[in-house]
Amino acid sequence: MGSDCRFFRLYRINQSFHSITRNLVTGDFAMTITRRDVLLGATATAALVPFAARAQTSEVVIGVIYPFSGGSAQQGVDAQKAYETALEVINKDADFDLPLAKGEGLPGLGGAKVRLVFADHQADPQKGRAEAERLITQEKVCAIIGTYQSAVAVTVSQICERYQVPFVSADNSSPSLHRRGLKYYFRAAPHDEMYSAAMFDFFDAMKKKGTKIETLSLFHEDTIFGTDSGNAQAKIAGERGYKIVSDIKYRANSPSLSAEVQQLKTANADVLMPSSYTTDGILLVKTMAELGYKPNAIVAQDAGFSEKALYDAVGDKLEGVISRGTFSLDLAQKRPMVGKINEMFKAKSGKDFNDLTSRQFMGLIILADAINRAKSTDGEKIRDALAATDIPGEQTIMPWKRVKFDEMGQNNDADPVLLQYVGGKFVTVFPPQAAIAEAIWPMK
Amino acid sequence: MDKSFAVRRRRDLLIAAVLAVLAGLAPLFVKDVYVQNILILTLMYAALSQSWNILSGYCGQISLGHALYFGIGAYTTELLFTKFGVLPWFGMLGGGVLAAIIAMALGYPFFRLRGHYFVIATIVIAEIGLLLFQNWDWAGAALGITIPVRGDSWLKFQFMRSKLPYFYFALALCCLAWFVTWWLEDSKWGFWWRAVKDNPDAAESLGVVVFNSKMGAAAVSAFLVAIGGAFYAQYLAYIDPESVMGFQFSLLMALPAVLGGIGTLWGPVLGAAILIPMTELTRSYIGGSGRGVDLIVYGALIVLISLALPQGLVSLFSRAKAKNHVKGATR
Amino acid sequence: MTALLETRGVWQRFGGLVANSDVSILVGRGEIVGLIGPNGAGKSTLFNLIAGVLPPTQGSIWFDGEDVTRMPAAERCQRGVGRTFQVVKSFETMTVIDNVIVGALVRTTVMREARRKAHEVLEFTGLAARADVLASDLVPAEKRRLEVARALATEPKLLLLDEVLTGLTPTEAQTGVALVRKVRDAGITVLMVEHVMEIVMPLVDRAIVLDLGKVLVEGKPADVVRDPKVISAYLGDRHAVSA
Amino acid sequence: MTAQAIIQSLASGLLMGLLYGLIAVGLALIFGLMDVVNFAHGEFLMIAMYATFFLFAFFAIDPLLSAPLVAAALFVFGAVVYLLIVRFAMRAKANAGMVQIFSTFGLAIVMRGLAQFFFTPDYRSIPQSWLGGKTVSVAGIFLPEPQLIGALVSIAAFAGLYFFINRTDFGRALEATREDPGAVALVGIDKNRVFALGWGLGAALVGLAGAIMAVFFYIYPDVGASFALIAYVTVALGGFGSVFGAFAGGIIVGLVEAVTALVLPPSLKSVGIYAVYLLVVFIRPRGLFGSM
Repeated sequence: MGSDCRFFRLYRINQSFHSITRNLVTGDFAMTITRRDVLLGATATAALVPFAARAQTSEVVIGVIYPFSGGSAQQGVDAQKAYETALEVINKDADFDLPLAKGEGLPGLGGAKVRLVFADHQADPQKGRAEAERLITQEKVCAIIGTYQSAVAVTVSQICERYQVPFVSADNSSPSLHRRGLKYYFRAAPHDEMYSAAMFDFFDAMKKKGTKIETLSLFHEDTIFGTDSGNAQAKIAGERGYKIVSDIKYRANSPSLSAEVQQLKTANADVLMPSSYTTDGILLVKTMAELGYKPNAIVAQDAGFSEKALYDAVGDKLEGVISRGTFSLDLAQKRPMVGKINEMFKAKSGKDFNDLTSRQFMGLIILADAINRAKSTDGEKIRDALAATDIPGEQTIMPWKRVKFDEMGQNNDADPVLLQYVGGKFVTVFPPQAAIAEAIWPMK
Repeated sequence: MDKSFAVRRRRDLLIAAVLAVLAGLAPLFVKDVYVQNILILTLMYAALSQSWNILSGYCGQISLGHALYFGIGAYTTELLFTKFGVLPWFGMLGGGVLAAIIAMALGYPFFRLRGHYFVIATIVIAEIGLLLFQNWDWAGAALGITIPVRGDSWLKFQFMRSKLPYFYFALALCCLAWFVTWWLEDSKWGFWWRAVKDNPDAAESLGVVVFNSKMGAAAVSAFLVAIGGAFYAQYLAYIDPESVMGFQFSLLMALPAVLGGIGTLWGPVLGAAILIPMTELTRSYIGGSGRGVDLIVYGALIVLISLALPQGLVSLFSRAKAKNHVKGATR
Repeated sequence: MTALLETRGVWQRFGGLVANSDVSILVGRGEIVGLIGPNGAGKSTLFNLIAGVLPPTQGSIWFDGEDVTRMPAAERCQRGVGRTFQVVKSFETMTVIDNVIVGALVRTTVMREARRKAHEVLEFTGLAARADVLASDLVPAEKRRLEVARALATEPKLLLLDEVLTGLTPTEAQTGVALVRKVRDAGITVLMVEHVMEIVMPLVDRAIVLDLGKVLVEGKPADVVRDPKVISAYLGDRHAVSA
Repeated sequence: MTAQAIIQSLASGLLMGLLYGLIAVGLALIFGLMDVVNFAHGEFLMIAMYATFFLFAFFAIDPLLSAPLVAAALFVFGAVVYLLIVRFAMRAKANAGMVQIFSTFGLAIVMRGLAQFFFTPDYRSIPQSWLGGKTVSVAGIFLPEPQLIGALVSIAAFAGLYFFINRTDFGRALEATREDPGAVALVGIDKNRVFALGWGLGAALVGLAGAIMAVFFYIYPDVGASFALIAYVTVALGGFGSVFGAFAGGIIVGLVEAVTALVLPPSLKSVGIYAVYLLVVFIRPRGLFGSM
């Protein structure tokens, strides 16, 4: 055991050195200590003398937690590019009508620059939690943003709650997340029920125009995302009188989807509604083509269906597919900055903004704006500032009415849009105020 | 000869006691919660691996499906708590007993299988368990169970920020698993298990009821692992099928024992003390790059250690002693 | 002399192959009985039936006045049947003393008692000096002796020895023979299977010759060796010819 | 459920099953030769798929043409893995089983890491190829061409393997080494060479499977995980070491999967496969055609 003790000692020394230098540089002592902590000895960072956060901070550190290895590592890599794009907008002078774009850094904190610390959660809730704790106590982040996987968001937001550090759920869409009574949880983007409601609003509108939409096939994967999405869709379908002719829950990353597609084909619903990640999305579309199943219409719950990789692989078979989203490049016609920011992102990642990366970008802007208004890196002050957020939709890159959080931390004014994949790009077809074209129905 | 044996056993116990006390004092020096978290995980995996070692190391029935028992412990505790308000302490025991019963029920057909057929059967049964929980709506299916944490309470075994109670529980569990192993090692059961592992036919001819021995090992092993699962669920305050029943847990129970020395008293503790901090630190400090470097380092280490030290790291300690041993004996 | 072991009309078939047909033998208390026969005579099968590795297709086996036909091996060991294996089956990763302790644990669950007993048996079998060596480090002759020691630790009434003397050097064989005598002197009945007649004949009180799965001849070693049926059975078998 | 739907399911299951067999046979071959289970088998498949993808992306070689190239590359790779890792794993005196499980398992992790490092974790796939997306339709039953060709390749590979093992010198050397590695040394066969070639052959077969999979499957560093457990179950079901067992095992797994999805929620379809595995080994503890 000798070697391993030594290992730890070295590690600890390194750590304290780290924190000391950081504190000297930044003067950032955000931790507060409670009496109970002292009694229990769990003083977290008690070794450091607690100071009240100071107004003058030259650097604001924000933690970013994503999967950087394992099956969804690509989402982490893409997210990193999106956040770096947002960082550029914040830290450098840019002529956009976005919060914090003009001027350098955060004026509220004397022009302090934002610094991001990335951490890998490997899609494991325990690891996400450990990383959140590390970021808060060691890296002294004043807020955390993440996480792609909803299951990880659960534990990360719990930890943030305990440490009273705001958590911005940039791209998690599970509706259960904001309903847990957490004070430090914020989501600017819509959740799956809002998305699904938009889909059904669309169906209602189409029906009024005389399109026959009566039966639906749900096709969703078996992790938290697919389950939540499937539940939400089934519920709304019931309320609005649509008939679900097949409700297929499948195992994520199955080696074959033939049997599933066969059942979809047999059910032959008016609309196929998949909730799938990229991998399964590719396999689904290929299998559908192979088994000769051409649905009337596909209305997808984003995820895989907003990924470039999916359209690179099977785009030719997806002419006319509709996916929900919160972002549309069409907005660039009305708001030129959307196109410019997209170009910035494209320069880093080689991809256009999609539904995930745009939400990530926007999430960081909103968070930084709150920190700026809080004029502090104190968790509670940032939280209050976030709660007081009211950004008009025009000052975002999204087709949202505005950004304003309800008491559960959910922005209910983030209107989803429906996008149709036509001629190799996405066209907004719903809601009418954002639409630039009529939906092509049935597809192709 | 009797003496030297008794002396060795007493020495092991003494070392364990000293280590336990030192570990117990660790929080006085380790204030960093991130490091505390690593210590807790290390102790937990040491305990799990020690428990796994009973069935797979001592009794030789290599299981790569112990995640099933881990998950059963976690789910029993949290379902009882969230649905019926049963305190986690009882749920923990209940989960342990349930896991032991399931282990024996499965053992009935499984222990007829040998070698890779057995290994694959264990993997497959844990996968089945995972899929069933993934589709069991009452148990939260994929959404999992969030454990409401309403403040610090020993009764409910939940604590907002302090990690110390968890740390001491993990330490106690690790000590328990170690002590059970130590105690059983020099007992009828311990001898039976090792005999069954080395040669079941010969064991049978010496009055060892091979089947019962395996059942006993499976029950003890599953019970302890389920306690670990219950602990993990309380610690994480959130469980879902993948994160308590996934294959990675089966592996993380086996790896420390394999690296440290399978079928040995100290192997799992030693292996966990090296492996777990290593995985955590590589992920935290080189995993953020998104380039898989942490995986390369981690995998290469597994390959190297298993090739260079097939009997595990403990063989480094015992090698010198063994040499003297042989010399003394041949003379 | 009451019989300690008796087989009554035992048959064993493996598919179409008949390994034992209608074998009835008696082993009395305190005897050393040799079970001999050419290759494929069915010795090992009969041996395994007696040890309880598998139940006979037909017939019954009685031990110490009890029908043990369907009793599993472990339970027979508890009743007092000890055995060795033709191909040695030591517990390779355990030390010599630990190997023997496994056997001793049938009679006691107190470790100190089992350990004492094991040391006693090691003294008896002349392995005491090797107690703390790993079984895998023993030479073949020692491994054979370890098998006997292990079986003795179970305090058997009947010791089944499967070719313990085969393949040893003459000196080693002599030590082996002495050990078997010593075992009998300790009051343990011995049934030994041997392929090579010349080794066992001086040792056994009685010999049973199997051929083609049947009992061919039974009697005093001196008579058996001279029996023309035995000679013809062994004829063509190079060991017998050389003898 | 119409009769046609059932037939369609069975047909899809059969085609997929033949591919499972092809994926798994390399595992069976290596096990039969030297009692080693390669826990990096899924990752072998993964690099075969990447190789096919890059040959397509950079040199526009259709997967059908690159299949032999990929198989050859995998052959070399398999032999190298044997010489660099497995050879040493087999020398372990104690815990031999553990050592080979965990050394190949560690290799699997390294390979995933390397794939992520060099190829990025992005999802790839081959959008257009001779077979991709094409389908043969017989009486309303759709038989996708990639799987159809894959099934034919699988049958051909099994037939070839049978011929190879039984009719060629190397095949006989393989068989002899498998039966008694000590004895073949006496007649001048280098055991290590035979084992290396065996690993090469096993890897080449999975390479062939990978090239065909690449036509209709997505490719990313973790893709092997989707197939690894299926491959192990396939081999164990058929009986470890039995090449024919892998063939039969694959077909059974494919059909059971298809049938389970008809009667249970599809998310539970692997439960059917696992249950059949358990059932088979409870009745025949050595699998269907296992002979050890």
